[in-house]
Amino acid sequence: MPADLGFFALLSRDIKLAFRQKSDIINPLMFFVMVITLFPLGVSPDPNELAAIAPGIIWVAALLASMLSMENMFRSDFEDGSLERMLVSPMPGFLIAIAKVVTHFLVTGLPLVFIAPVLAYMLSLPSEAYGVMVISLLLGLPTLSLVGAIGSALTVGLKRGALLLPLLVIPFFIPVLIFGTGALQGVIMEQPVTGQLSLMAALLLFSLASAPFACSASLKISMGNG
Amino acid sequence: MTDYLSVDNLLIERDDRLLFKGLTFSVSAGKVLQLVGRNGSGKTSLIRTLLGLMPDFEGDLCWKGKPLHQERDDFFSHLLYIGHKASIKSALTATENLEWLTAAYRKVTYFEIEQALEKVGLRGYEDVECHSMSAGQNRRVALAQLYLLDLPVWILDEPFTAIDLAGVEQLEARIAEHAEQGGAILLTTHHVMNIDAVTKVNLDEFAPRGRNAS
Amino acid sequence: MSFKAKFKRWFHSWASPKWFFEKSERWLPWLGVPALSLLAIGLVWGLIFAPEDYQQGNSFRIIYLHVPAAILSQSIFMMMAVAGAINLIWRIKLADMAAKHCAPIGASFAFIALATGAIWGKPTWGTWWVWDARLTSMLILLFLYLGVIALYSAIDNRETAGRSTAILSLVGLVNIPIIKYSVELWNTLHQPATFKLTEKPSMPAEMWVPLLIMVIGFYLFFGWILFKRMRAEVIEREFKAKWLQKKLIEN
Amino acid sequence: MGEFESFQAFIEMGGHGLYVWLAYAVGAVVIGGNIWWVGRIRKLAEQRLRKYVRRQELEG
Repeated sequence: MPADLGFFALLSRDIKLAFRQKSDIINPLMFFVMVITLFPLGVSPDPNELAAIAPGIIWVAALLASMLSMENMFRSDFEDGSLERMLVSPMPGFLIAIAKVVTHFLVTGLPLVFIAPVLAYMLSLPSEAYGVMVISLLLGLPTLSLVGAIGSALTVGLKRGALLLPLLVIPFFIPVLIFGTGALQGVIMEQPVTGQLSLMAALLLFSLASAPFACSASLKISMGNG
Repeated sequence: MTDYLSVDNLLIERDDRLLFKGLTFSVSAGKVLQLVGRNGSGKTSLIRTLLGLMPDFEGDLCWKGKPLHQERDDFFSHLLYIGHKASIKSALTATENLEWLTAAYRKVTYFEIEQALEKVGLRGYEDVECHSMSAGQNRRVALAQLYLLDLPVWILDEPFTAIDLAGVEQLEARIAEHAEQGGAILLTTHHVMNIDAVTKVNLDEFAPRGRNAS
Repeated sequence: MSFKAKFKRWFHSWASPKWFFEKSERWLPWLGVPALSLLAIGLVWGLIFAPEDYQQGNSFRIIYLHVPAAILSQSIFMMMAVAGAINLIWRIKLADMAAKHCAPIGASFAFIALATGAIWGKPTWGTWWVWDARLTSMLILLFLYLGVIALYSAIDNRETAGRSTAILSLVGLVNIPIIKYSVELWNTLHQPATFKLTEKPSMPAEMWVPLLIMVIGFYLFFGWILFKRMRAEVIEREFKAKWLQKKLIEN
Repeated sequence: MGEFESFQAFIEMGGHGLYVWLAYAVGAVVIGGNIWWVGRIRKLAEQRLRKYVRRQELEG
């Protein structure tokens, strides 16, 4: 199927671009590290106090870092005409959306998951929570990318899109934030967390099944403004 | 002779301003249709409407005689569209750009890309990143698709922009060749083309009264 | 004519701004007058005749504003999303106008619910703001409304703005139950079973009847103001139409 | 007067007067604002239409 070829070509193109420009990978990561550094400085370096708020800090910082590069998901393709070209190719719109989401997760989300244990250690997060933290990030960050792709598609081509996008998507990030921190706090308080994690998995599956279509529809609509 | 695309009694309005009405034409095999009109006459809006990117219009659009909006998939798999922005990624090489641009249609080999680039006068630029090429060269990379993809219908928005005289001649020759082989071409340009099969459609003639005079 | 055919004709008549503009002129008093009377009755009943709450005292009377505003702001979001969907699927202009004007009205009711909730919180909890599950959900609903309004005003082209916000409000509608559920879960994790503002085990009739009257009055008021706004929007969009010019300039 | 012994008691609301009346004032302002706004957009839309008609008449 040529449509599949198009999908993998787009995916490899975007990953190649990310590795060539590097800032898409490094900036969110740096942002994540720096925001987390602010908390001990702003709140307290006391390990007990930090450990109590560590789940929230990690998740809020991951959420913001993931949002940082969302605005660019479709923007450069919109500006150089690539997006228009993709939308009039035989490749269905939802595959474009999935390719972009996968790239965003691989380029922005996954590096955060890798560095999160180091930062969790610095925030004195109890070591038994590390596994759940990684799992919750692996389940939550793709959900953020999926939902963010809709917001990114709705604001692509708008002059104030970069400022508008966070306003649109933050409310939709709330469930991920709540389940994610809830799971981490659950581990710390020695409560079962499979419930929270399965809710996150359900949310991911639901977003995976619906968001690409909403995103593709949004892209087509946004093109009408240009 | 088959009509690939036909437009019947089309009216397009943009932000409460009527661009044109009563526009009727068809894009058929062996023909080149050249859209002309002053700036703002709606050439790009017309193309975007045909591509389904602007859903507000009145009138009938058909693909091979059937309503276009039902035949969108078939239309897109027989269409090569090159917009006025070249859709070239500057951080990728010419080959990498052509690889993704053609991937949704068929698998092209490196050898084919090499040949196509040679035809547009970019021999030796296969592995050069596009940001180190000029605007005209970037446009030529995009135009190399005309040699790589075997699609009957071409829609080209301002294809002559930024290319030099030799390039213009080559492009004209390729367009004429495609028309002879039974392809259909819709393009916008103010350039006077030296091809027999050209039909001109002037959008200013379909503009509302008052705008022609001014 | 079969019921289906009748329904189809009725549905399509909504596509015509002219039909709406002419009909709604006659509907307005049927919404406005009952709205005003019900609100007046509800207010007098609620403020003066309803009994004092044995726990909360007279601050309980804020319920007659808080609850209708909260219910209405949620219903309006749903209506906005449905109108947006109708606009996306059938391209009915009137649905687009309705969706556009639902947003600011809904946002103002969400604001009323939030502000009155906060004010009510002061005598009840001793503070102007508590991260109560319902208030938090209402705050997020207000954010969703503000997002819709911000997106609409950021897009120049009217049709694109209508469709983009339609998608956003549909995504919002799907997510509202998820957000509410997650906020409730969060709330029980952090402050189990605190005193809720409006959850009464059993409310005597002299308390809930005026509340019901206020709720109905609010819905009617919403209908009235939505139609007023949509009529203004018809003028805004159809100013080139002869029928409208004739109608407005003759009067 | 209903549940209250006097008008004074009604205003005071058993010490909760500030909250009750503040809440209703917010409600009144927001709803009043909505009504004012709809009048404004109606007026602006009509003005635009009149202007358009006048220009059309001038152009013949």
